[in-house]
Amino acid sequence: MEKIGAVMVVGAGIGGSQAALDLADSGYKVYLIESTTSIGGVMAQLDKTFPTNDCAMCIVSPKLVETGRHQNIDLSINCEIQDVIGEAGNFTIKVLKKSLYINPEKCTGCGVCGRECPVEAIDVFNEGLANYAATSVKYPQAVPLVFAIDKNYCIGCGICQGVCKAKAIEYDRKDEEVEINVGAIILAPGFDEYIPPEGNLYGYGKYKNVVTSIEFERILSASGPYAGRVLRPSDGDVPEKVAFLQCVGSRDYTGKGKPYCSSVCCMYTAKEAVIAHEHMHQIQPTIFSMDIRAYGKDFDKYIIRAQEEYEVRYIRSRISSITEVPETKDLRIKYETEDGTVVEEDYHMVVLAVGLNPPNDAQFLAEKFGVELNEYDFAMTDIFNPVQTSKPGIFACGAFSSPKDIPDTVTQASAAAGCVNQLLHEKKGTLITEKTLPPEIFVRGQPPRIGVFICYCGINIGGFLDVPEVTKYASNLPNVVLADNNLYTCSADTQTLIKDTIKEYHLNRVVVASCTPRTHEPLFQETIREAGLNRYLFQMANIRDQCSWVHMNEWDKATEKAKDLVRMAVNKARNIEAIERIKLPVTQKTLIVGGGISGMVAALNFATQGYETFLIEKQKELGGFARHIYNTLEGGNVQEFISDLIEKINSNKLIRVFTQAEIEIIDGYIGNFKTTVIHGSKKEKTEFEHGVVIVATGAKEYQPTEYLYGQNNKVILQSEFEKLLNTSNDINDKKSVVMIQCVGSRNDDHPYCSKMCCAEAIKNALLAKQKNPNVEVVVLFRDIRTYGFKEKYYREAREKGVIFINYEENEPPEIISEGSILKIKLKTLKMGEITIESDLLVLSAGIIAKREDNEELAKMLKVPLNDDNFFLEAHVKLRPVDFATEGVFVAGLAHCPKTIEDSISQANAAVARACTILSKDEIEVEGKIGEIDMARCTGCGMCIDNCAYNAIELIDDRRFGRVAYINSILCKGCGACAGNCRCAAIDIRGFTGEQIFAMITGRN
Amino acid sequence: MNEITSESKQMKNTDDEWEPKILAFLCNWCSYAGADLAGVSRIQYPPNIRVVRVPCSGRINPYFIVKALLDGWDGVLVSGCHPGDCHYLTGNLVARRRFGILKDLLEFFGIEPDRVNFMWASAAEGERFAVLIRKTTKLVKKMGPNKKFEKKW
Amino acid sequence: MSFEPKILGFLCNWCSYAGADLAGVSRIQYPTNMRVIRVMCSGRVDPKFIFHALELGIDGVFVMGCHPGDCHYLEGNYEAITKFDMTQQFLKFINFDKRVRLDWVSASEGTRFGEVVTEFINHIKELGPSPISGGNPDEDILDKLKAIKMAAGSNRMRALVGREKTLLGSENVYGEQIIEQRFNILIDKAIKDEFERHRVLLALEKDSNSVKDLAVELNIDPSIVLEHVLTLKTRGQVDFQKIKGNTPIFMRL
Amino acid sequence: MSEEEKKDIEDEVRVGVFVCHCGSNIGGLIDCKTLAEEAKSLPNVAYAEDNLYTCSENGLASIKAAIEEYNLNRVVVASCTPRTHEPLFRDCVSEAGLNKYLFNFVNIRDQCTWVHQKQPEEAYKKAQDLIRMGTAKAVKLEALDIIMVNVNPSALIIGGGVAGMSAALNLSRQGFQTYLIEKEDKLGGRLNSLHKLFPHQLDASDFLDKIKNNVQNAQNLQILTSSIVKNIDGFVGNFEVEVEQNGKNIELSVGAIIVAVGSSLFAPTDLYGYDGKKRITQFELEHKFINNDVKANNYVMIQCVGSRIEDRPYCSSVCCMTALKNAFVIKEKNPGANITILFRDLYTPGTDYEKYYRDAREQGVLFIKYGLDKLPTVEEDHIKVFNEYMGEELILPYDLLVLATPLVANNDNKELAQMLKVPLEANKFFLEAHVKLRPNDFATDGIYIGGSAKWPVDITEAITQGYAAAARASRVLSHDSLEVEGATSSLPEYNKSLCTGCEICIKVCPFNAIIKNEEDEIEIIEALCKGCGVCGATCTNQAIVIKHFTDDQIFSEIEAFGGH
Repeated sequence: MEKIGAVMVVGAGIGGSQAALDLADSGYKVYLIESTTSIGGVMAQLDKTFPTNDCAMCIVSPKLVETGRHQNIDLSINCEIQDVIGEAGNFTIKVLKKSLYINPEKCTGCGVCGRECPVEAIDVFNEGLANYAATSVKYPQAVPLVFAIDKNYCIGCGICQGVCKAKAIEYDRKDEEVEINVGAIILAPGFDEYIPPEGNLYGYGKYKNVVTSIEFERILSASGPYAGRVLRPSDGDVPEKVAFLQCVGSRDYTGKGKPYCSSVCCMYTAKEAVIAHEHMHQIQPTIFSMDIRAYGKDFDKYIIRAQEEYEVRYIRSRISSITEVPETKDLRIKYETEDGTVVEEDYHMVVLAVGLNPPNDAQFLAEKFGVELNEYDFAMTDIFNPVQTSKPGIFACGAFSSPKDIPDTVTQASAAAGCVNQLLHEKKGTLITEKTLPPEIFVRGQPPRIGVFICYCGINIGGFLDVPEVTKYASNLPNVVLADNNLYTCSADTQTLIKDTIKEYHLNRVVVASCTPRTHEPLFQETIREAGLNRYLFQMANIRDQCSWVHMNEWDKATEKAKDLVRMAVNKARNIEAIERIKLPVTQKTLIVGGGISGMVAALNFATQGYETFLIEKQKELGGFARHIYNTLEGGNVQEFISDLIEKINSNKLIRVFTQAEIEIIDGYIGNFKTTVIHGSKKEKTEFEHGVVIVATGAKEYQPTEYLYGQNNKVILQSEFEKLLNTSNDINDKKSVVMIQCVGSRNDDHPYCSKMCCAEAIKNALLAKQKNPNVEVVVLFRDIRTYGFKEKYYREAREKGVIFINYEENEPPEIISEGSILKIKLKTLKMGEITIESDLLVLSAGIIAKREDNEELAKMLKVPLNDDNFFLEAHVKLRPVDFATEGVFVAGLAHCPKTIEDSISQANAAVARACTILSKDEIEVEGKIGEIDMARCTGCGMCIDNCAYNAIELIDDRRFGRVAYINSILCKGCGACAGNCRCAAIDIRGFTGEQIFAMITGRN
Repeated sequence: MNEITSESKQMKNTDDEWEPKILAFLCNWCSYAGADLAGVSRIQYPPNIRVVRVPCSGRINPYFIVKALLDGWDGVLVSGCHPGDCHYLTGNLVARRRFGILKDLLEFFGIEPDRVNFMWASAAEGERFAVLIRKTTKLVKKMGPNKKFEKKW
Repeated sequence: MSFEPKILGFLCNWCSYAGADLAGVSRIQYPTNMRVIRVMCSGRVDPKFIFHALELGIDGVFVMGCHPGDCHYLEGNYEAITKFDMTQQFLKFINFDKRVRLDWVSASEGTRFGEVVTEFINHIKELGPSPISGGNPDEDILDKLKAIKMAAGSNRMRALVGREKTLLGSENVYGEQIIEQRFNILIDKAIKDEFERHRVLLALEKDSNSVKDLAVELNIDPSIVLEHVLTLKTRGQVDFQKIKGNTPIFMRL
Repeated sequence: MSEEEKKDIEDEVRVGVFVCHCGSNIGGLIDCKTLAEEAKSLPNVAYAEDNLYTCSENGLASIKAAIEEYNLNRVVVASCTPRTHEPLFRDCVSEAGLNKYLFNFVNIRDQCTWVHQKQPEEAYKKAQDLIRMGTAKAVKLEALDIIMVNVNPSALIIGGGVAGMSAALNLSRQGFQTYLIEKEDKLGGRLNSLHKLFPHQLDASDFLDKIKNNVQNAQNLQILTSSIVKNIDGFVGNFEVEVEQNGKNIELSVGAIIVAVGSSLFAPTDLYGYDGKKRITQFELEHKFINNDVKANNYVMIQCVGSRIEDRPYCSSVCCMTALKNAFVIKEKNPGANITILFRDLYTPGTDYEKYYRDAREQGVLFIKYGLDKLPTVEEDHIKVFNEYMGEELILPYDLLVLATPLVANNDNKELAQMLKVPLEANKFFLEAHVKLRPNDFATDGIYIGGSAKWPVDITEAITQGYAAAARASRVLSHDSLEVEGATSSLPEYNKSLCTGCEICIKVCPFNAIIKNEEDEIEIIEALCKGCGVCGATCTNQAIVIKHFTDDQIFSEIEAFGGH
């Protein structure tokens, strides 16, 4: 069967959108199928994201807009999967596009229909905390901004059809069945949160002031029902004492909830507590939790900050029931402290940290796509490739395969894209379309001939200010050849009109006064480009979102303001110039630094796609950190996996491996790097060119100095214990093994969690018990972090008799060596001081960064490290494998401690990201960038410090001496340099000083 | 009844109270989006501001602000992403440092400190944006027209 | 002196007004309390006329039209029914629903006209004077009536009532029949919500206030008041003013 | 509005009040003189007087004189009822140069003195209130234009069946240019497929040829066959119709439209083993008669097949007679044939038809009643039916089973109804304006209906209705122009910004007087508006004003009554 160069992505949350973008950018046609009426998923509902407290909407919405507008992405909303046939490389999917009853081609998203709709519907996006009209969008920034009629609520009164000036309402619009032919499928349906059932002990649904965490998220959100004020639903007061209950519906063996750990609740709860306190300082959050599972990058620091800076109180206790105080609607919580005393406290509000369930339609999807689900109804995935489902050609990413947070989801999304690349690479670029455009008209030097188009936007502008008056005013401005107004300037017929007008009047600048450039500028730019004008010869005045809508009762003043805004735009337009986008060629070769699992997986992926790959390993042999690992907790044979990888690498002609290698120089930029490597025992020098770099240098195990390690041979590391278990029978004559967790982790020197030690300890404890059921295994821990499905093994270990004892950071166990006997003394809260005798003490040593190596490489690549000397990605949430420096990516332990599966995902993700560059022969870079007037530059170098992208350097010019130079490929056009330049030597194209002055001075 | 409502819309603003004109520089990714959200949510605020969109608050040369004041604008407002949210990673931090100094300098010139205001508003903070505009307008209005740089020919 | 109620009658030109004339021609005697406003059709009687009359302290309002099916304008009296039903539903909140009546009198029913008018006047006499008539009106009821008048005049109520007849009588825009029960639930909820919302609005017009105090003042559950306040906020009628202690204060815009 | 009328509204409001004694009808009970005196103190009242008979020559002269002398621009007469006397007084003020809508009537006789004869004091108080209210409204009255609509003296008849042809003949003979359009390629409609006509066993084709001949030779009558209506615009007197004939468009301008599209046949698939051969419909039987193709000896006919059931609850009204008629035809050809008619109820109204039934029984046709709960069951060559009278099951052998199926509404009725903006009833037949009083009108002026487009009818009824519709149409067509009500609803310029365009008004207007025009604005066609005011009372944003009964006017009446 012939392969198809198209991919279907099911679910358009952040994961689905990322996968779609990666693939679309790499030359595949993408069909993005969403079941609701807008994309963005749960992330769009969030107020802030941990651990950076980034505003979720701010960071996600540009991505969504890009997804919605991408030429290679065919986005369909309100869809249902009907039928799937075919196999890897060639699937045919029947999709039912359910009617929105509104023509998306005609809907301008103005929202008049919703305002006039007499029926109130439940606002699902705001989790039922507010009402909405039956005709609505999910949220104001929704993509695509198309209204839909909720037929469940609509009574068919017909009012919206009357008020819609765009004539977009079509009640007789039918559902439509389409057949889509693709080569691969990515499933990203996300999750559904656990909703406590009726009669639950928390009183959810009965007590008004008990809310779920996702409801609380909307309460926190500035765009939520309470406009970001934290209020309690019973009476609108600010709740001073807020209790957060962890593990609601997770780690629950009673059958009411789910047995696994939902992985993200500890962190989002901490975030919600912090944000609540930040929003309203009087709020004192208390978090009731079992273990605090802050296992991700920089998570522990966040928990510490929550406690220290935001007065978040943590209580280690699991609450089983809540009662309401009838008079005040406060909530009474009874709990047992760790020392056994029972305390009763009243809270103003309770937030339930509900777990992540598989999507409600998981069974349905599994059946349709023929993929298997695991015991919890999440998608079953390959043990060493967490995005591969049980069916070849179908991949899963995000929370569909297990509960996970945003960066993991985004990584997996890219990883799935990476795997698709591997599968369909030969069909890359076969199904995408490119527009043919007329040659650009040369306008430089011509006097400006400006056309102004002013939009009524139905009644959205025309109803609140005097559009004809503004038009008249605009027509009298200097250089304005023509000013016209339109009912909807964005409608298809007006685009034709604009093009015709440009030709008829020989316009060389176009100004549109309508809505916001954030959503509509690309459309108009495309239009004038089609008429032969450079797309930068366009300017927009926002007289709707920032004028008519916000001054609805001030006709005259709003008209005045609109005139000013139009004049300012015209003034700027007079000064704008055509801008050429720079194109540069891409070297279709790759460099991977580090030959561990991540590096090898990435190399193989590249090679499968036909890219020549250079793999550099510092050691003599490939394998990296994983060489010390025998099995994974879930039972995967790591050694076998590695040797298989190494064999494949060695037999692949496109991969060139350099062992015992070090990088001497890396030069260049995206698409055009040049690297010199010194390798082999003979220190040979090799130089080669490549287009991208993946950093996969890994990390190392902490070598403890504490707990008598190195002094007593009964004290060993977890990795040594694993070797002992797997290569000898020494365990059989041991009576007692004690493990200490968090050795070299979560302390002042290494304030992060090493993520895998808990799993490793449990894995080895179980193996020890298996080999010698009589051996006593004691695990001394601070928090057991068996997140996700690993929780099962924690439970198994306890059932098999492994003893878990908690210790506090400030009171670590004390090791006493008495001859051949090791004694471990420990203070516990419940049992007081205890002493355990042991004949083997196993230290779970953390993972630490290779500091010197990383620093050196970071400097060469001009990429940053974090405080712990791990590599710092471009954006914690949405660009987890990218660096701010384009063309450079990160994977594996070099980024932060993680499991083997995660490393593999990241490697594939990095490949997918790299492919968005490699798939093109040449790449176009942003045109609105900085420019240096060398005659003015004094070479002070201030701008270099201000540039976040390392785009500026000092050069020695033949005529001007030492001056700054902007690498136009790296520059993003933020203008930080220009704003700071003391001699006004830097200007930003498209936002030049001259243009901005024209706007300012246009006042009178 | 109908007549009254329709009249009020068309009613000429007869009170001659002075209304300040304020120039607002908004960064494209957060504050401009926040201002859009205020519009989408129909949150009403005074019509005194005129917006100049810039890619990043870091783009704003202090001279733009001085120039605006020279040109007779009664107030200038600069709004960017919250610290840490910058689309360009650190642009707003650069801006913050710069404006700290500018404010001192303007004060030294004898410009009332309230004439030039800096603030943060995210893309989700439509309401906050409106509140800040109300506040700024009130502040500038209280100070009266900007005549410091008025040229008398 | 016995109580002589003030009663206002809206009579449609073609049936009821003619019926009243016939009563005159036939010299049928009935009490004098009703004053008549002639309208072309009972469907012309905008609910706001009725609320306005009651607000002025008039003790009873009688709307009369042609018998169903006899309307000179085909179906105007059916429109009158839907509007009147809503009016009466609203008036239940202040126990005024019995002070208004809708009845049919044809051009030939002079006797009947006398009878129904007499009956209505006696009925109002039994009810006694309107609590908002006279020099000392019941402020609480008056406030509620004002809220009712505003609520019934809101776009939403007028839209729902305006479409009621068509939606229930024939089919909606999808060619489906709306189940009467479903529509009634919807309209009952809308009436209750809009009444309460406009009470909140009126209360905030007098003075800014918190949800808790509004709840006490209006005797509505605070959680519901909060929902109403938020809905009014999205409509741009109400906003946060400040936070006093831990209690946000809302104001009318 | 004429030049001199303009002064009415520009100057200050000056009301004149005239209180009529009506001999002793009013003056005999209450003191009209004092009433008039008191009226003088009302706001804006410039003059008041009492007259013995205001409607007399003297009274009218007195009004005119006062208008002149006191420069009055509003007149209130308190006397009898506007229903009888308003036109008189309107003419009177109009003769004195005032717009006739600047007059207001107060009824203090029929609804006051006559009905409160034993309570002079209360009646006096009531008259006081009524005059105060009437004057308050008068103050707010506005001059209104009088609207005339030209009438195009031509008509369009849609449907060339017997009803349509009758209407067309009638109108063309009256001298109106008439267009008759027919969907099929020949005139005649259902008549084309009939064999004989009951109750006189006339030959259907003879009858049809005669009427067709008349139509084809008529003057002023243009026949368009193979034509369908594509679009209809306009209103009474001025319709613009777009007709498509064989792919080319024809534009017609007419003053009235008659809908005579008839009905369709129902195919009883899945009922009683219908196969079109051995088990056929009555219509198919007639077809066989025409082709002389009927050879059976044992006939069973089942009535009400597919009608009077839940899906199609109506009686098709022609089937009983059709069955009888065909039974006669069979008997005539083959007197020995066995004919059994299974019926639920036999509808043969009137003397002729009932006789027809008796004759059939006399000729030996067997009638058996069946019930809905025990339907006849059809086997290959016999039929089982439960005889309700005998209480037992009968077995009837048959050679030909004939099913009486109903006439059903045409599939394209909905399309046509939408173009005409007229309603359909539940079974998709056209719905007349009033079942009893206006059986051949639509609520929309200038559009009429006849024949089985409205309801299944027989030939006689179809002809009657065709003539009736024509008569109704000629009522409009015989005028050069029509004066329409001036007190209409309107969407004044100053309220346009309030209108959201929700179209509720369009939907509540029974006269289709409100449309959305090409500028996407609500427009009220005054020629069609009857001024009922429902749209104004419904308008969500209260943008529509009902002229002469404005909110403002009614509020001022209410307030003049007052409360406290």
